[in-house]
Amino acid sequence: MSNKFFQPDRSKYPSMKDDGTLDVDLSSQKYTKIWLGPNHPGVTGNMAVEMTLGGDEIVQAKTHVGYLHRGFEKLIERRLFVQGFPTSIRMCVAEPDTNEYLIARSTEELSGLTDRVPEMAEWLRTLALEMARLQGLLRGVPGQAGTYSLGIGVQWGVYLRDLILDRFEELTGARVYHMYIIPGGVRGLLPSGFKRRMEDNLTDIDDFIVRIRKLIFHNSVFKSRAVGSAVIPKEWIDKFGIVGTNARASGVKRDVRKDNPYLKYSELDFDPPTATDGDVYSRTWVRWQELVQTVDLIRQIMAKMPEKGDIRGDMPNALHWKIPKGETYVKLESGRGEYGMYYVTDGSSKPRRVNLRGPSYTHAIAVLEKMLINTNIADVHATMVSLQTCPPEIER
Amino acid sequence: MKQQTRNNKRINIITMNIKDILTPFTAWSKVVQDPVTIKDPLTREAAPRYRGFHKNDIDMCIGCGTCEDICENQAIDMVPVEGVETKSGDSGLRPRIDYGRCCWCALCVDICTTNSLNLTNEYTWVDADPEVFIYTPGVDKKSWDDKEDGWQKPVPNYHFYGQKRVHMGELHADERKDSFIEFVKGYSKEQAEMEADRCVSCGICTATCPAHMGIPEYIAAVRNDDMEEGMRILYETNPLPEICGRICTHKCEDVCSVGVNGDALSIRWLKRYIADQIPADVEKYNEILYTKDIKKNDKKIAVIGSGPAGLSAAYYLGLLGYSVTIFEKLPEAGGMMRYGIPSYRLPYDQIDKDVDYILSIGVDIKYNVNIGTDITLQQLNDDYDAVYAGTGLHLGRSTRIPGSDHKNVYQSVDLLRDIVTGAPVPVEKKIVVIGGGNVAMDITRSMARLQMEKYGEVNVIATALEDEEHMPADREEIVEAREEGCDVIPAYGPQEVIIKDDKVIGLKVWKCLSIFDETGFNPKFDESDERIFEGDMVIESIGQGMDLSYLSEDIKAKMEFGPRGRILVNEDWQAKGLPWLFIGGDIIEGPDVIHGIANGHRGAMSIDEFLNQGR
Amino acid sequence: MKSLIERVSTKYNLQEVVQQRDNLVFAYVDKELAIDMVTYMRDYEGYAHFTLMSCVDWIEDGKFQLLYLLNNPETKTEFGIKVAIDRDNAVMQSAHHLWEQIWTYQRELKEAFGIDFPGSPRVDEDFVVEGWDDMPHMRRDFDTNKYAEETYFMREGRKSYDPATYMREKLYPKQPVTAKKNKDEQ
Amino acid sequence: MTIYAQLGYTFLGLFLVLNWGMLMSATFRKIVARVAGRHGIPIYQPWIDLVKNAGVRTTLSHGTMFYLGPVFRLTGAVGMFLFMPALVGIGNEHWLNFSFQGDIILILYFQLFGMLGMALGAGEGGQPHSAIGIGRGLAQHAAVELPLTLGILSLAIQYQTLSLVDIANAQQGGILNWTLFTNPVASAAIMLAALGAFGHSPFNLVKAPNEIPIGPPTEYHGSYLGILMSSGAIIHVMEAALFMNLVFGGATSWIEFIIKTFLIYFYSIFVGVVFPRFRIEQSVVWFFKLPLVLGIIAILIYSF
Amino acid sequence: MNELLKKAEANASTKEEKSFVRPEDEEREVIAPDGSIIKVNPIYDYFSGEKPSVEKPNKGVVEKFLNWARAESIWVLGFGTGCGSIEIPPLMTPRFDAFRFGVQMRPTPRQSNAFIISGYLSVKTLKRVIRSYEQMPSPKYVIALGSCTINGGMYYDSYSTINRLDKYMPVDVYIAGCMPRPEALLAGFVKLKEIIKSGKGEGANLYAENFDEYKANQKKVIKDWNMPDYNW
Repeated sequence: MSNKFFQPDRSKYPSMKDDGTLDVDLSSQKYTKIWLGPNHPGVTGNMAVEMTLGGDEIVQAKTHVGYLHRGFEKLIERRLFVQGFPTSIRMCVAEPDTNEYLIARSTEELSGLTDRVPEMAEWLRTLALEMARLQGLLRGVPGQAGTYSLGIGVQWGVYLRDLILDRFEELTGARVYHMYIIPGGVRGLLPSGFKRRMEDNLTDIDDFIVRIRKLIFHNSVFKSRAVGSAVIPKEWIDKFGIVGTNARASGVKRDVRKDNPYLKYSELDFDPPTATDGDVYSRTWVRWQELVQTVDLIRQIMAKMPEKGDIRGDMPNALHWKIPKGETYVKLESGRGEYGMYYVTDGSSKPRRVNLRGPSYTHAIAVLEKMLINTNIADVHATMVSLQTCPPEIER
Repeated sequence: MKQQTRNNKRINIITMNIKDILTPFTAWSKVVQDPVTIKDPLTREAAPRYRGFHKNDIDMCIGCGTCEDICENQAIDMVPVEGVETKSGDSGLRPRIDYGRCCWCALCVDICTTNSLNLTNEYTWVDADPEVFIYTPGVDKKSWDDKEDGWQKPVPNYHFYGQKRVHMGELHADERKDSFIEFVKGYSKEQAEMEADRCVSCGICTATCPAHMGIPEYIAAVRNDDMEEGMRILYETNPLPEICGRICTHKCEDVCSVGVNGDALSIRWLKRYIADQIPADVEKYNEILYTKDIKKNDKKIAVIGSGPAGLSAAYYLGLLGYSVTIFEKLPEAGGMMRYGIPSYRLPYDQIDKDVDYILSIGVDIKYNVNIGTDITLQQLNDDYDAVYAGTGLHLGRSTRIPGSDHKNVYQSVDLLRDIVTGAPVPVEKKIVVIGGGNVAMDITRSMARLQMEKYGEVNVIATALEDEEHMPADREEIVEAREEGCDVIPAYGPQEVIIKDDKVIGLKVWKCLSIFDETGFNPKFDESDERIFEGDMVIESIGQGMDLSYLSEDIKAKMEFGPRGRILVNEDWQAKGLPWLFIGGDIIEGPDVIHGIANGHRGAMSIDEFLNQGR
Repeated sequence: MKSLIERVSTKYNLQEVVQQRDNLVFAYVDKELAIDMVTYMRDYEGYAHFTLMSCVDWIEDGKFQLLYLLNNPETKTEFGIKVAIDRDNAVMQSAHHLWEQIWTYQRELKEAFGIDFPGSPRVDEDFVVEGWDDMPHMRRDFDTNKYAEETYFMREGRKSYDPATYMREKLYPKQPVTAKKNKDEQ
Repeated sequence: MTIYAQLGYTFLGLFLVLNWGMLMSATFRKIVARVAGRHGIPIYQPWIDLVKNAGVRTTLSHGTMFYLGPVFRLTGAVGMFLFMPALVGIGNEHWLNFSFQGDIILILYFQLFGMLGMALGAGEGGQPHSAIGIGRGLAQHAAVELPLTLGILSLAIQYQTLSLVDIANAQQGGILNWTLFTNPVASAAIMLAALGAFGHSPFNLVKAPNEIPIGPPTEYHGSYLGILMSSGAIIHVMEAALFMNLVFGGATSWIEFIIKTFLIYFYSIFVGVVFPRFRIEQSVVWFFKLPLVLGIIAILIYSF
Repeated sequence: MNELLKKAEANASTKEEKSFVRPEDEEREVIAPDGSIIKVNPIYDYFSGEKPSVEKPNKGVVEKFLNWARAESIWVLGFGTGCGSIEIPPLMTPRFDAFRFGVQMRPTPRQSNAFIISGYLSVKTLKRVIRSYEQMPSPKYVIALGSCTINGGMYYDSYSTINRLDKYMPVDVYIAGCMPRPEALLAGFVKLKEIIKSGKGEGANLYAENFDEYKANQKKVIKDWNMPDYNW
């Protein structure tokens, strides 16, 4: 679908000045300003984009965050090392387990007790992380079509995600905030029959994967909306610090699971999918492939993991755990990209500083603001979702 | 599926073809499938492990408050509830949970020392009134109280604090049974810190400890490696840490909340660890404990007996500035601690370490003074403002069975004292000990050592009325005695010392079925199960009596006595009838060092109050 | 990694170099050299990916510790460049020209710690909080609990008892404390 | 037939159409729900919603036109009904409503009238989202109108009339007499335009809640919304009836009316469920491509 | 308040233009629950433009019938204020299908009659929530999810989140949990229906009656009252 006829000459559009202000005189009445969010069904989470419009197109966008700010980093500074993990999991609700892993791993590393984490716990952590990725993708892949109002896929996806949440519930005792990965290990073995039920669900998901491919990727209207929309050029990757699927869709293969293997990923057989175009379609396509891969990974994990084992190593008493002064940066690959935590201890029983580095920090502010310029407002939501913005990890 | 991922084949998307228009319609095939909706979501059961609402078995719960400590949201309050009494080992408090705070992390369940607090998998609680969401599980009845499923403490090997006690190094039985060298090695720094780390700082033990020592606080000092602070905490309530650290009956460990589902904390060994870290240097002690210059007042106190009660009273009186003089009958201080406890358990230099410090704060001691003969009690009353008597139980009690008056039937207290003073101790080849208490074990093991020295082998039988579980001796004492080759045979009652040719040849015993009935002490025996324990000498160790010979008749006349000759004291430890005489220690509480120390402390306070009444 | 550390150490006079993991190094650099070094690392050592900019408040030393965490996608290693800046006069040279997203971090740090980055775009705009009139909220001396108690409403009717204290009141209210008294006097 | 009897029949018809419209929308929501794998709303939900909306206490106004917007919309809907023959054929004269020669033009006018009224009202609401929605709506309407009008024009040439009743009556007597078969090109143009007229995906950017919440009706609430809902129900049936009369041979009984309108409406749903929506300029371009070309061909065929 | 407003205020106070302000819009002082006196300037502070008025319910059967309809047609504002909103998609999708219960999502406050406060509210969001709430037509209902709305929950000590929702707006139903499951949320809807049917869901009127107190509480936490030019 070429719309060349409708592509105006944008050279006279205002651009952003170096200091971030816009070369736009709002009082000239040439531009309108509208807000997308925070009360808006199209916004991922609770954030706002302040858009200055010239007609139907955006001349300037500003991301406003902080609606979900709870001051986690401050709160964790007030909590014991063990108490930190229930708090941390709420940092990002989309893939909560990643936060837990980061805080657990940072704590273990700085206290020098990494070796005490049992093998079984490592496998279970890997499983939990992959399940978290799976449930995120089950929402995310059809969700991209959902932004163009193709709601059916979302409905299927959320249903299947719910099945995975059921498995989570069985394994961890909770649906969304699992609080499963605790410093030192995990909080439960696989219940009996778990693998069989999981396999049932994976079979359903296999069916879903085929259906969703037919529904989305062979859909002329979806293609006409997504192809060529919101392109991330390859040279932006380093310039903006773009990671994860967003980078891989532009042809830069970066995946922490491969680059700096953690947990059991070095024992698993997978290859991160990539694409070249860097547009919405490519990002969705990469995510779809990742969905396929995650299902495969979960099968691999369940086949390779031991049947029995300890779930938690001997750790210091939860009430008096103290960690000597030190700092570290631990990262993992979440569904949105490199997800890291800068963790500083000072010898007391509470962390000195915890700083979460979510990929959305870059994607939803610097990249989004840049990318939205000259887009139609109809595409804002799709762009946002295709970058997988998750506001809580920006403001924490 | 897999193949597609691997090949990463990009489908051709640019050309718009008819396929791209038709394939999406495949989605309509779903219309003939049944909906996947849950029919009745309102009654849906959550997973068996689901973390729903709390329930608490209030009979099992001991109100240790660990759940409150671990809760990062301050959602838990410990509150008194009706029907639960505050008693030793149970604070009488129960957790009340604020569901306006809870985040259902279940850390409270994971750390619960008694496993009484659990989560059910019930999850629906809707109300228009926000005030109802504070409740005490187990007390406020809820519909989910009887639910079985829900979050329980994960298994296996999932603990928030160490379940296993750090092993205390000991000399092996073969090494120790021929000498009186102290066989418990004491903790190293790592061990002590590891053991201290297991403490959950609940403080339940403090109430049970007769001296109400600040146990969690000094354990915290061990954790923080701050021995001086630890020492200060110890001396707040206990001036004999070295001694207590070795031979305390550690009632605290019985109620330790960590011990409910694991090994109780070795509170005693940790106390010993703290005391051991400070060198035996009174200067240093004075510095740490801020007792270098104590303001003296003009009051004088006499203390009779330098046992735990006497020393404790003297120390605390000394701290308050009184001039204290201790009168000791024996040549060295320590009382029963020195003369009743064998040195493999409590070496003399450790007694000296504690005693020296007490003396260093200005307490005077007079040895070999026998009240009643050398100086009368009345004289003390005249010379001093108050008198504290902690005279202890130094007389052995006899079983009064036939043959017990034979010369080869001994009292354990006498033998133990003789071992210390160096008096000759008769050691026969085969020895039978009657009694199952700690003193019985002491004499058993001491005799075993002497036998080892003399004959190169151990042949001691210790027998007790009580069965294995109910023997009053500490468990480890019995175990160690057995390790050392002694034969501990519980649940037999002595009936007769068999004497042949004026020589003791054994002890006849019957199987004991029960000890107490409704009338009190009234043992029942199975006469058919009769055994004879062979022995050349018999040692009776069934309890001690007090020696009240220092009380003159006129003083006795003023005092009040209870059943079985017990001295009656009021709650301030004043002897009833004699306001200037304060009595404490074993004669009041029975044989126990920590009770003695507590008595001494409280006696000292009472004396202080008594003397300052006029002010 | 080792050769890199040696090379950079001498060049920029690094202090307190800590190799936390095989692929992670933290080191202090002088404030004046920091931006220079970050640029050098980006342009010559392949640390082209900017991961994180963070700050730790070492209130005892009166310092803020700024961190520039760089990632080398080729060697898959990370280098944390730390800068100590004065807490009372918290100003740092802006690095917004190096990577496009850094101004966001600087804007956040301005708000959360009160560190100024002159010249950084939109550095004075509110980031996560709105209408904040207290001290920057991530500073250590800001007591969030106190603030919350004063500002927001807590539900009344809650009272907790400490088991040990409660048992003391119930079971042995007359427990004497001598040594404490003595200690207090001295 | 007296004018009063005619009025009576018309009101009865309006009542039937209103309820049928609501039932139909509920049914379709249930069908779509089933594709998604769920049960969906209770079938009587639209009526409850209507009562609920009538019961909303707060009534805010942004001016006269804000009031009049829904009224215009309702007028448009009722106007479409008034001049639309519900049932045709022999014996159904009393269900012809007020249709007369040239009523197609009037119906098309009322179709636009409702929309314009809505646009004015929503514009008065002062919501930029409404304004954006209006802009999009009118643009799309214009794009839809062109192939639709061309198709209808082709039909007018074919049947030599602008009376809907005549066009429908001309198609009686067997399925092969339907315009669908007699004039497939024009039918195709009309039916493709119908997709736009129904306003379902992929041509529903006007009210897209994901992009702008939620277009023209953003500010409307309570009774206003109730009026909008009921006029929406009527309009949907009427649009279907229009295409039924134009292309599918009209209806001779209410049963036939119900089946045909249902199927025609279903056709738009059938497409809408599986396709995302176009951006507005894409949808305009889309209508200017195939449907417009087909419309022109249809005209050409019958012009020469 | 932004600079412009301050300037305008300063100008206004110098001249005697203040008399043009309607009496109910004049700046006044109200007493907050903690005893402190707070200045309220209705023109700037009341987002809805004017003080809401009590709208009396009808009498007898009519109101009962309307209440039944309101209960069976709950239109929820699609404003995900906190983490609990992650459970809204499952609720509206095949697994739980809240549509069966007459629950639907609406994208604009004007068309909604129920507000789900899905957990914690940061002060920044609270401001928007209040505005949305005031925009909703009466009768309106508030469902509060989870611990955070009852007594602060996990974030009881956070400088950024409020602790008790009922201090800032009337709440009809609380659902315990962190976060509550969709099933519990459905149970909440059932409870809300009961409340509405029994005629107790008069939160909107409660808000209008105690408007000054609610405003005083809101004012206590929301320091910056200047609303960006939102339009929804």
